Amino acid sequence: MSEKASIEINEKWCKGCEICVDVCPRDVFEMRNFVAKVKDIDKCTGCMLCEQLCPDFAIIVHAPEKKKKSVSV
Amino acid sequence: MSEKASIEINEKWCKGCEICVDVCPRDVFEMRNFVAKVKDIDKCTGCMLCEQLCPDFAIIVHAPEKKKKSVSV
Amino acid sequence: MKPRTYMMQGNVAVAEGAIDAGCRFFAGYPITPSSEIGETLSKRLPEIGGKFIQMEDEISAMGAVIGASLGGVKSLTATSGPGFSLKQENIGYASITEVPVVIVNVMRGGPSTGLPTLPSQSDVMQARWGTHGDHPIIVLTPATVRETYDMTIQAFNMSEKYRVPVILLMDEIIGHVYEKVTLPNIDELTIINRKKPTCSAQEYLPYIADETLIPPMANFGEGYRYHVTGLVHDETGFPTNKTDQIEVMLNRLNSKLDKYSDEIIQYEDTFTEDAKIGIVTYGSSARSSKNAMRKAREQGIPVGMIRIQTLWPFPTERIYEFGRQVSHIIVPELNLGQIAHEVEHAVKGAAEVVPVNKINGDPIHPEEVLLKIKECI
Amino acid sequence: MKPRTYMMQGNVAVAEGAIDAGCRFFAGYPITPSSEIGETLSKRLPEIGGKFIQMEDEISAMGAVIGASLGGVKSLTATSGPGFSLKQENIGYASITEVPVVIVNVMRGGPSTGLPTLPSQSDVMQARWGTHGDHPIIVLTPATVRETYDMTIQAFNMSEKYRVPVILLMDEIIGHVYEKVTLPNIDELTIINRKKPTCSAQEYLPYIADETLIPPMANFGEGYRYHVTGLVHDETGFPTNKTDQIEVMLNRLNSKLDKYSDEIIQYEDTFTEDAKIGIVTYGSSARSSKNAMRKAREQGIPVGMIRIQTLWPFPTERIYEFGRQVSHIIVPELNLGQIAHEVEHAVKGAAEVVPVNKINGDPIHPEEVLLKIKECI
Amino acid sequence: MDYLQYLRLDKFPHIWCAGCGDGIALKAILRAVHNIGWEKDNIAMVSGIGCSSRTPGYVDFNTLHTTHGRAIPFATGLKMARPEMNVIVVSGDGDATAIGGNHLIHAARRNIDLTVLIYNNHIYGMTGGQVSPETPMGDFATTAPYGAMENNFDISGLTIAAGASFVARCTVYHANLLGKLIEKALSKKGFSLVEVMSPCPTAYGKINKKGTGNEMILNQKQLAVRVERAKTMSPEELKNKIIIGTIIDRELPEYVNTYEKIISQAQRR
Amino acid sequence: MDYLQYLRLDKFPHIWCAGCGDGIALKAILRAVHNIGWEKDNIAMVSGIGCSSRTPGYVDFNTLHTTHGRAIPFATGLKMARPEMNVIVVSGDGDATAIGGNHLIHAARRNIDLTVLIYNNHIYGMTGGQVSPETPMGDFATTAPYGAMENNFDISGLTIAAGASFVARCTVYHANLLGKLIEKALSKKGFSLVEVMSPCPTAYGKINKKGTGNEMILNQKQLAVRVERAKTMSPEELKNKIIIGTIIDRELPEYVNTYEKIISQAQRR
Amino acid sequence: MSFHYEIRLSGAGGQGLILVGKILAEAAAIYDDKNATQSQSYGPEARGGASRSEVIISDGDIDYPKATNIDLLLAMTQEAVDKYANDIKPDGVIIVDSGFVKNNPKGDFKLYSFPITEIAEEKIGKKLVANIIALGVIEKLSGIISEEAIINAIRARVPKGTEEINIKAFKQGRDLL
Amino acid sequence: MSFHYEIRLSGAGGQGLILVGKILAEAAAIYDDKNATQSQSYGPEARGGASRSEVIISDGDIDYPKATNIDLLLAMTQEAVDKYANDIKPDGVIIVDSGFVKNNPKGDFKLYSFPITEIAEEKIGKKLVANIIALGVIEKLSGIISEEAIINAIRARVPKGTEEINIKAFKQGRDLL
Ligand SMILES: Cc1ncc(C[n+]2csc(CCOP(=O)(O)OP(=O)(O)O)c2C)c(N)n1
Ligand SMILES: Cc1ncc(C[n+]2csc(CCOP(=O)(O)OP(=O)(O)O)c2C)c(N)n1
Ligand code: SF4
Ligand code: SF4
Ligand code: SF4
Ligand code: SF4
Ligand code: SF4
Ligand code: SF4
Ligand SMILES: [Mg+2]
Ligand SMILES: [Mg+2]
Repeated sequence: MSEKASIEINEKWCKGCEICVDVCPRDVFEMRNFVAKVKDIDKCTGCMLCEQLCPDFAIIVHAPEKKKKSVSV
Repeated sequence: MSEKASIEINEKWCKGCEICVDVCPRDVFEMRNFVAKVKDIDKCTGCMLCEQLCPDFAIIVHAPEKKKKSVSV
Repeated sequence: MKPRTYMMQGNVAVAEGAIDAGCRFFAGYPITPSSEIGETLSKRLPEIGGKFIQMEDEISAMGAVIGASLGGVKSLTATSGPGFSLKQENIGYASITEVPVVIVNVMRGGPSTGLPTLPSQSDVMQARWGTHGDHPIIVLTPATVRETYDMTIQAFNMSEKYRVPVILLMDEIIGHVYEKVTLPNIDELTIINRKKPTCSAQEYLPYIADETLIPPMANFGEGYRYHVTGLVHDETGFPTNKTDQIEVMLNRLNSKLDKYSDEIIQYEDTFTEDAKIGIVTYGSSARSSKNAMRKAREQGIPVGMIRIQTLWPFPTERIYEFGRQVSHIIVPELNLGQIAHEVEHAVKGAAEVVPVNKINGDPIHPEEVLLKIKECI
Repeated sequence: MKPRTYMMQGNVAVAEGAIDAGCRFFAGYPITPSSEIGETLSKRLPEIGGKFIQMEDEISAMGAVIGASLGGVKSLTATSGPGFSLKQENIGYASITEVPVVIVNVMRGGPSTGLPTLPSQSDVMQARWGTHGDHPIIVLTPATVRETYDMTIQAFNMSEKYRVPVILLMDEIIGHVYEKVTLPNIDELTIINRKKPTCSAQEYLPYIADETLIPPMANFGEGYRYHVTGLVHDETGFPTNKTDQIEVMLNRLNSKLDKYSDEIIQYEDTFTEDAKIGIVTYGSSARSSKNAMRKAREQGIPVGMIRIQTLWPFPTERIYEFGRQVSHIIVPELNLGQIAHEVEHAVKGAAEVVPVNKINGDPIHPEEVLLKIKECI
Repeated sequence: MDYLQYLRLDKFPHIWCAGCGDGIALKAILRAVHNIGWEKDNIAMVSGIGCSSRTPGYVDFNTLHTTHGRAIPFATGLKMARPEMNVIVVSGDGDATAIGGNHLIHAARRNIDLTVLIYNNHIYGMTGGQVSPETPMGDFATTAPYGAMENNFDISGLTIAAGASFVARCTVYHANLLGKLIEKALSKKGFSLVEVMSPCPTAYGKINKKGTGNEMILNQKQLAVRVERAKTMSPEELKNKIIIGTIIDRELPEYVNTYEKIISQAQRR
Repeated sequence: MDYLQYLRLDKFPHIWCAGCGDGIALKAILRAVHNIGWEKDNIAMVSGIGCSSRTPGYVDFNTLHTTHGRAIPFATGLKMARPEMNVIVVSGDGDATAIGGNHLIHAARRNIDLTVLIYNNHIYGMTGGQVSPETPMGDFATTAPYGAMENNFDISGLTIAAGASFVARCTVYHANLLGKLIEKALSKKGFSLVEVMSPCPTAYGKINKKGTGNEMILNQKQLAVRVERAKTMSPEELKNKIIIGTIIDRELPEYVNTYEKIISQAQRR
Repeated sequence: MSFHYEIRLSGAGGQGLILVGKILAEAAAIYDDKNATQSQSYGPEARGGASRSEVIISDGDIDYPKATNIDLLLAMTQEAVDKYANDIKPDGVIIVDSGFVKNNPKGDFKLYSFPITEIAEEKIGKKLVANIIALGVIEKLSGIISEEAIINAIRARVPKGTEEINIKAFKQGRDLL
Repeated sequence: MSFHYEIRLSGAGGQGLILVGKILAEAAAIYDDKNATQSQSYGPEARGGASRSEVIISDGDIDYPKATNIDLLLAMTQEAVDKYANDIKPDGVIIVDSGFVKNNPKGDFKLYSFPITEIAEEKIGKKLVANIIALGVIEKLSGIISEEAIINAIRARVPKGTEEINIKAFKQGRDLL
């Protein structure tokens, strides 16, 4: 796994609730056409908050290797 | 009402449970032929315990006037 | 008085009918597709001094309406299949204690959770036999929103008059359709209230009836202290185990409605005079059937229809006659032939009974009935 | 093996039959006159590694037996009228999810609390129609203690084979009478267990059936993970709102028993070959009737009797035939004519149906049947 | 006082067994009613099914013997229809806490002005001695031949947690106190409950070798500890004791009252 | 972790509304299951009826969607039939505390080894927003047009009083903690319960002007107070707060286990 | 239908008449290899009040398990004898406990009256075994079940440890005649 | 049966189509004095998923309250148009929201496509009023209900305070044609 986080959004499942937009501490998401999009992946710290809080299983965060360990899931 | 207690036992209702015999502090009752009888009314203080505890509404205690007031029912 | 014309949903018509019938207490538990009845009444009842309570389940809702009715307040509960199953024990209680109550069941697809949002007419037999033991019951079924309003009032009237639980059995289509209705003025309505005892409290025997077979009913709290029990009781209202008393009690209970069958049993004839092919149906299926019948008549086919309004007691005699008039009786219904079976029983082999059954969640389509009509020629 | 001859009560015979059928779980709630079933099993089940639980009410008892059966353990519950009413919602659940369970109702007088200690046969229609929606169900009714034992085993067998709730409907007389019985040896019994899937877990579709119409059933925890719901579902077990899928599912469900009616429908003919007067009856009323029939035969009256063992599905065909053979069919039963109505339906007017009804808590007396027989000559 | 004025004398002798505590409890109720001075016409007594639930049949009030476990819902409807009526529910441990447990906690939650008396005899008396949610663990019953395997409810704790205004417990032996507690309960506006420890020699005493009714009642004398004293005792000391007295007495909004306010509000609009 | 391995992917997207908390709760369950390492074959998830009760349909366990309010009895039977199975009940506030309230307290009393998750959204979501025993007094619902008139249950207090071994509460916003609490609950031998505060924007949020799902979830951040901190706060300070964390964790005899012992005893005789 | 004998045992709840019925039926059916049924009527739900137990013994099938034509009636209370004396068949047998039955019934039957409960208390020291004393009387008077069969059935049915006292009571009953 | 018109409104839950149905029905029935029924289909229990509302307007009795022969279909999603386009009667009218319907159906009907939701957002500033814009289109295209009746019905049915914005949206919809 890379040093950098990456995020997959499943647009078919996203219902546009904007929770990810609101909860991400680094303002990584934005809404476009009623679904969430990654606006700026570089800011992502891989904290997993968005993944845990997306009610639609629409976000998968691939956290960077080192960070991942510090996150207890 | 008189100065002395008097006790009515309704033998038709008495089921012979012996509670009155057991609870009377003055040993006023006895069992005869499976129903309760007053053995010695003179001992009765009119404390009402037997009346309150007879499950069959078979005992009525006519407590002496003065005592009655001290018994809160 | 301003004209009472509205676009109204069937479920709302139940609520409005109940209010106009004098109902001032509703206890229920939400369930699709009946919830609008309670929702409407939760708003409307307090406005007119009545009370609504959402109970913890349907069993308690049924208990609460019986308790309130005993207190002298006309009471309603409403539910759908799963809740109707739960209410059964206490429906039997209302039946044996002769406490007037009205129960609405807006039918959805069953069994079990089934098809919660789709129409069905499959609780017809349950409405008659859902509780244990032989018992009297009246079951009415409307086909339009206006009739829903009227029948709700009738249900209260019958319940009060005969001291019997009355079930208003609707299907989801009637419960949910919005239709234009013009309601009668309040002062045009006939409202029946329970007969009260005229004797003194000392003389009052709660379960002794004159030739009407319906004992006068004292409300709790009005000075007539008496005992009400779901055990078989004698005329004093107290339990009995004596065969002769049991017999008197249960016979009156189970036959009291027979005396009034003429006024209880209602049905609507359309084009039956000259009919050679018959339709017997009810509720929303009657609407499909009417449509089909019109089309058939346009094509010159002599079809006539009896729309049953009182499902129970069943109009056996009328159906028997009809069976002797026509060659076939088509029975469209949203179940597997519950009323068709009863029609078969009634006609005693005189006419062929042709069920049209549908349980896939779709209403019966007029074309489906038309097809059957044509097959019967 | 030592001969298994005992004085045994009907209710105890249910318990022993259940154990011999392989039942290892009982959930119930006490109610007269069925309580001895649970009492016996509370003692007996742990001795053989089974479990008994007294639940908080009948609703939960019904839920628990379905849960346990899904876990692969044959399960029983027992009750009487009021509890039977409460179980109805979950009986419908067992029916639509096709989970095998056996429910005993030892009938007492109704409606409501009614006559808790007195015999009755008045839950016959409820056993068929008590839950909402069209649904498959089997109802068996025994007339002796030995038959109670046998039928309990049969009830389990049918339940397992057809994946349907089976109701053993007894009356208080059969439940409470002590009678001499000689039970068969365990190794002589036919015990049927649910058909398990032979396919892999990946391929398993819980509600797809071959021409047997009965889908193989995987138990929870055995590697076949699937979904069970009381909503109408498709072959995968998941809810569906699609009319075509609903139709497939509900049609199979409601017709699967038809395919096996020959093996499900049981009745016993006595003296019917040459009968001119017929009796159709069941349960304890069949004992009174048999006694009456013997006396009538002694007097040279050609009476014959069909004792119904499978109340539902109803033996319509056999009764129809019988109706064409005899002039009258007398139907003694401890209710107001529930089976008489069904007999009327079946005979289509061919014979006169003569109900003998009794609801005063007394059993039907042989003399009462004899009287009717004589009236029919 | 004269109990007989409140009774339906033609129904006596009552059906309860010799030594059953239920008759003693009934007397306590009547003393309470008498002391408060309620009119018989304004009292409704509602019960479910069970030995205890036979009580209403004996009293000359408006009496309602409902279905098993459902007394409280019936009483709820009646109270809402007739708020001026004093509604008393009499119930058994099985009736109130097994099949009727949900209604009990919901009535407590609503804090509706009912008084519920639960006659706790640790058993299903009427149906012949099956285990109840109040059968102490290890005790025998016809459906607990190996001893009861389940914990039992602390009825007071449960109803307090659910929201009751007033909760008390008493033995029938302490009949005088019992009458006073019932009087307090009846007088309380809001949901009130008194758990009445009532011996059942027939269905519970016998199988558990607790002796006859009189012995069981005398035994209560030994076991009872006043709530005030209990506070000074350790859990070990309190083991198997019966704590008697007022357990909670608090002010909370009462349901029917709240509803009446809503009505005037709705009607003003 | 990979949630998808536990899901029935062909059933997605799920039926829950945009912003509904139920999906977040489901994720927390899956994390807990994953961390404990249970086999999917050994897990049964049982539910009643409601939005929350649709959960089992989405997970690749043995799943059982029962009747309204009755999940716990079904789960009880299943657990007794298969003691080795891990049985999880998912329920709504209406399902578990209204119609199913009795089963909830009885399962707690028996201390049977089930884990019950109650998604508390203060409303009947599935049926379109009727009042629930968890609707805060004064809040609106389709059957509470004048505001809810009844007190609501403290679910934790009630189940503790009934006899539960483990009780916790958490918001979906605190998803990480939620997962851990569920993990604790699942690991507990005995009756365990987690009350999951899950926003329902559609049926509760809208009518009560609480905003959309994201707003409601963010609001939980403001309202939540850890159990440890709550102990240091006054009742006034705690008003309207949501106390999150483990509320009770205690050892009590577990029912199925007790039963197994009785069986060996009975068989030895 | 050669042999058919109907017994009704009546009195109050708690007098142990159901047990007597079961012993009689079991003795006849299991130890004497006849057919037998025993049934009983209950008061409200399962408790209290009047008690009635019926035993039918036959060497054929027993269609109808309720007594219709009673050969022998045991009545342990006045209420019982008043209620049931009429159901006895001509020349049948009635046994009453004279301690409780003060007004003897009149009719076409043989009446036997003994202070059964008193004897139990005095001779055996246990009021409770009155029922078993009555059983002895029944055995002797009916003559349809062997003594041995009844003793076997007593052993099988009474609580462990009370076998001997019960057998003593049974013999005491037999000896009354 | 001279005049009979069937409308189906289809899309997703939350798009407000039930309201449109009610307004249409009420306009026709109460303000235009015709007969009308409105019915709808629900998803699981009362929430979520696809939404369908049907309005039948007639000057005679309406026996059968479900649409069988549709005069006008509004489809606010692709799913809806795919599912229902076939039910339209020859020469009927289909209106789609081009923002959601990318593949236009083909057949014997008149198709009108507008970016309804987009217009709502852009012209009115509220996505939520897309349904009312569609109502305007329907009114204009069907021509069976008077504008005044609809405006009256809108006033009666929409939440207090939103009357004007909704009427504006309605007019916006009419102006699309
Ligand atoms: C629905 C229903 N289930 C079961 C019964 C049978 N039943 C009658 S009373 C009773 C329990 C009585 O116990 P409790 O409430 O403790 O009262 P007690 O007799 O001990 O005073 C039961 C199970 C019934 N009447 N109705
Ligand atoms: C016996 C019965 N009564 C009522 C219903 C209708 N019903 C379905 S779900 C539900 C309530 C759902 O509320 P909750 O349990 O809080 O779940 P949520 O939808 O809020 O998650 C009701 C009343 C039913 N299905 N069955
Ligand atoms: S992982 Fe954390 S930082 Fe990255 S997008 Fe998600 S919430 Fe934002
Ligand atoms: S939280 Fe999930 S569903 Fe909501 S907007 Fe973000 S990706 Fe879409
Ligand atoms: S009143 Fe007191 S002293 Fe007198 S008999 Fe009764 S218990 Fe004994
Ligand atoms: S307490 Fe009452 S019933 Fe018991 S023996 Fe004394 S008088 Fe009789
Ligand atoms: S069985 Fe128990 S509770 Fe019932 S009356 Fe007898 S002693 Fe009282
Ligand atoms: S109605 Fe509420 S609880 Fe149900 S899915 Fe929508 S937001 Fe969730
Ligand atoms: Mg009890
Ligand atoms: Mg909820």
